[in-house]
Amino acid sequence: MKNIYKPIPMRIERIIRETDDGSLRSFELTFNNPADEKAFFKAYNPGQFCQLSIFGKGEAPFGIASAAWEGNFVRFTVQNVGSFTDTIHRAKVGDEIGIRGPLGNGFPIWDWNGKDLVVIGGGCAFSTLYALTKHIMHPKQRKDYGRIVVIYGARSSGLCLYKPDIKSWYERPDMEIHQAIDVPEEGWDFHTGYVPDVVKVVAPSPKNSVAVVCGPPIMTKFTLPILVDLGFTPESIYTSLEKRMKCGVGKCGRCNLGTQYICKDGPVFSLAELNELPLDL
Amino acid sequence: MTSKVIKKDALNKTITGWMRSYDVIAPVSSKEGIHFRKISDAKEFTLQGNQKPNYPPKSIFLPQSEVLFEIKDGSYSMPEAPKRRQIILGMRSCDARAAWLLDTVFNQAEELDLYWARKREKALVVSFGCASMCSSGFCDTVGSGPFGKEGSDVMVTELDEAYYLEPLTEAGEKLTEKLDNAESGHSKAAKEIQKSSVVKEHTQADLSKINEKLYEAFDTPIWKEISESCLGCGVCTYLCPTCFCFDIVDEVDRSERVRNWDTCMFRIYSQEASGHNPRPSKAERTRQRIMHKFAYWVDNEKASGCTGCGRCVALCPVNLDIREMVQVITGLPIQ
Amino acid sequence: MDDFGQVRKEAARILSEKKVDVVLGFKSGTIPLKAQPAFITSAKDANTLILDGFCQNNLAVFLHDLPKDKRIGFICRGCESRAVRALAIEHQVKRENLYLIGVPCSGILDWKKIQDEVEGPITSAVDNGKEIILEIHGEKQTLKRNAFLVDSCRTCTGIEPVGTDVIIGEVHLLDLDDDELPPTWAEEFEKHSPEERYQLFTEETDRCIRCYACREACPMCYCAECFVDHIMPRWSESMVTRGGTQAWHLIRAFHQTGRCVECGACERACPMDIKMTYMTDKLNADMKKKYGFEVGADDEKQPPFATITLDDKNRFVS
Amino acid sequence: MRRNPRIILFQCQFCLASSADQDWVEQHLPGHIKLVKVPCSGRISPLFIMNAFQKGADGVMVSGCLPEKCHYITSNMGARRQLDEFRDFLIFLGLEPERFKFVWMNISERGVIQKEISVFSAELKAMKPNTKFNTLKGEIIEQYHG
Repeated sequence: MKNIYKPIPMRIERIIRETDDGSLRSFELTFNNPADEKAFFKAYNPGQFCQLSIFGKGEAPFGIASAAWEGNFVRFTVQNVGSFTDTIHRAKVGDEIGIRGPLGNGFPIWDWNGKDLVVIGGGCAFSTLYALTKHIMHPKQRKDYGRIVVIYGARSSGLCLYKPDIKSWYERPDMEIHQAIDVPEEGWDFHTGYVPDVVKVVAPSPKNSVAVVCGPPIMTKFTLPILVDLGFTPESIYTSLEKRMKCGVGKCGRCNLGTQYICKDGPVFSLAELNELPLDL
Repeated sequence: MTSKVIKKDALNKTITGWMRSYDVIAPVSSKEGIHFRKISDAKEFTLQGNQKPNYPPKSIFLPQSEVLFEIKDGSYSMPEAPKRRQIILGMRSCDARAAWLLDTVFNQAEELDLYWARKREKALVVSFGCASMCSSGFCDTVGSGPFGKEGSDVMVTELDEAYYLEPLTEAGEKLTEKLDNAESGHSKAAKEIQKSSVVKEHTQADLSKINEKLYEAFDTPIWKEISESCLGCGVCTYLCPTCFCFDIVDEVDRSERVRNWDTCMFRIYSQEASGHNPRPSKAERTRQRIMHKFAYWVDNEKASGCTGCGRCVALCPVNLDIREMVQVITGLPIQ
Repeated sequence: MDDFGQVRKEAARILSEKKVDVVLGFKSGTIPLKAQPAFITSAKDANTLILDGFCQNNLAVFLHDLPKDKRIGFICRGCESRAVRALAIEHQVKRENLYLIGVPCSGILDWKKIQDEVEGPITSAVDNGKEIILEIHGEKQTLKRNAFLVDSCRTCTGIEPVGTDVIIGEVHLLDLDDDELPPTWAEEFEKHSPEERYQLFTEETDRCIRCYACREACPMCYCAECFVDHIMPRWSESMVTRGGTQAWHLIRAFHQTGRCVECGACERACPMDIKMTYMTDKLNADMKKKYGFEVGADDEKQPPFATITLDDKNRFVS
Repeated sequence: MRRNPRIILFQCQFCLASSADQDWVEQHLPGHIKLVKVPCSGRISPLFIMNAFQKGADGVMVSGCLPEKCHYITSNMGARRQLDEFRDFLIFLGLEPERFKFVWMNISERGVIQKEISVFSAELKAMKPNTKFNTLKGEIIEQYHG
């Protein structure tokens, strides 16, 4: 019988420094035993998250930043902000970390077949959207979807994640990538300004298309009304909520919002679903 | 299911019989009041009138502090489950119903909480109905009354010279099969007591609209007014038989990962590392407690999350009465 | 309280004359033997104010939550007035924004003891200052008040409200000596040997369920983050183990040394009937014996732990 | 033979003038004595003392500078009142008085700390191991004893 609180032992395979100041690193973890790996990838869907677990430091939820086809590893992008994340940042290749997951519902990509996609991300929350984009850009998946526009904002060019991969996206014909940073820098010839303004500039067409917004609450708060003005219906706008979590499986009551648990029934909700829930965020 | 009967003086003999193959846990009175204890002698079981322990019996299935894992050099091992089966004797029907409600959280097949499930399946609940309702209780308005059947395997009604047992599940039937059957006189007397136990003046308010009314009042300033005198302590939630929030903590010195009860009435419960707190003041926290019990639970399970046991009403240090609060917000009379 | 009408009139007056925004007092409870804190904002509600032995809380605890610039009227008994003084010394309240109406106190009653004393459900309870009149199954039953007074009120030495703007009603000491009451729990505790005292301390704290009603009910407990909620470092075990509960009770009491106003609100708020005032009484008695410091005695003197003086130098070099 | 008493020594790092004493305290303390060095005795809070006893200490010794001999002028007086009262408080709750000892050092004296520690250790060895407040890793107290 599966114990929903028991972490799966995993090993750090690779550590990638994502930003110059080292505040963001990606950790690629591989499974210690194959049975866990099979079960994980059978249930995995982009947009889900895992509870990383280090004994003595507790647990914390992190979005999964890798698509299933990329390999037998799971990537997490972690920002060094507290005692738990600092412990991870000081970990070395070969160290062991426990994870519980995949948790949450993830993006309902099966509903989006044949539709255009607008992927809007900001800061380190872009990691789950990166997983979504990588999943969709795979040749087997790509033909199921129409036009894909990615808008990714960050505070500065140094803080942009997944630089090599995103640079290769500019050459791809079947995809439109817009990067933005808050303050203009020399040598930066893409958008400048906040993501909501960039969305207004790019002005993707709402016809037969779905928008996904993930970022700091302030960005989501200002981007949603712009999408609604552009003509996106509430059913076609999705966002991933962030709330304090503890068990990640809908038992401990902490992330309760209205009749839903953000960890079990979310974290991805459509704007239509969100409008039903009380504003207790 | 055939009802059974035990003579008053034969109760201790029956309990001693049960104790041979079960651990019997029952309310025991000591100088600090009544607490559930594992009894070693049938005489320790004492239950008069409509008494019940202040500390809720949910702690038998969801202990206040429970070791989830013992950590030995990196490997997480789950502690052994208690071997012997248990009888929870003398649980009131409001607490039994609470355990039934908590099953909807912890005992769902696809996401089973093993710790709760393995205790529940090993426990038989022999609940005692209340002939007269307790002063702060309102189980007939929100729950299924002083003789509610949910969550218990055998329901006992105290007659003048005997106890009338109604088995409600197969396990209850098996437990009571060796007892002698009740005659029609017993069942008639029991039905009489059960009917008269409900307090007449408690109007049967139509609570079906309670969640809509609460949603309507969600953004009004009324929450601030009713929660102004709340101290923000954990009495109402820790003593509530249906409150189940918990916190998971790593106790490094004990090398254990532990689960403790937690309460949404504390500020730090929803305090986020970024400094943001979705429920910064007592108003939001009181709103969450009441909405969860009377709106969210009703939406999800079609049953109120409150069983009307009255513990929070009786023991709140500032006498914040949940009946009065709900009545002020929704206008529905709850006595 | 013989004539509480005067107090209601005074409360109505200061509200109608806009001298204060809110008046803090008690109103009758929803169940017998209880009273609810009341936040009166309009003059006409002033007549719902009451004061009797069932008013369990120390209302000074609400001064932390109300905004600092709000002008507050406060109907306060002896211990509550001392709490306002102690809080003012620690810069937690602005005394000039407070209008304190001192009232005589006839001692707070232990409602749990009353409930255990009688058989059957209490449908109504009245405390007229001289005796307790209960109604059980329709017929009346009276109890002697002194036998049910809370320990803190029996040993209270500061019944006179201090530093108030006005005092309504004449204050007289409780006449306790006519009947021989059993010794209070604290006096009993003192007589035991060290082994028994530790045993009693452990028995009391073993029943603790960490609900922190004692902390939230105490006017002097206002820290933004309590030591018990610290994670880095974790001072006390988070669980209901002897380690966790003893650490909690020890350090909570110790933080009240020379600050506790001995109102007993912590013990009355505890749902598990745990005794704890014997600890703070001892600590305060030590402060009086060693440094001559009494809580609420004056407006400026800092509590002993907050002052560093060199004239202590021969005190510890025994 | 009874085991050696577990002693925690909270030592202000300035109270031993001679480096010989300081080295002895840092390197050559007998095995059963643990040293916790603090910048000043004013830094020791009752939480430290409680933690020491909870973790199984048989005795706690606090060594600091005499008044007016403090490297930080008056900070050694800062905690003096708290520690003294906390000691009386623990004794009130049942702790044997001999288990919690203060030693105020005159900076110029030599060899005082060694003498104090050996006296303290002998005293404690004569007593039974401490059972009071020794409560960490205890069993979970459920109001229901399942």
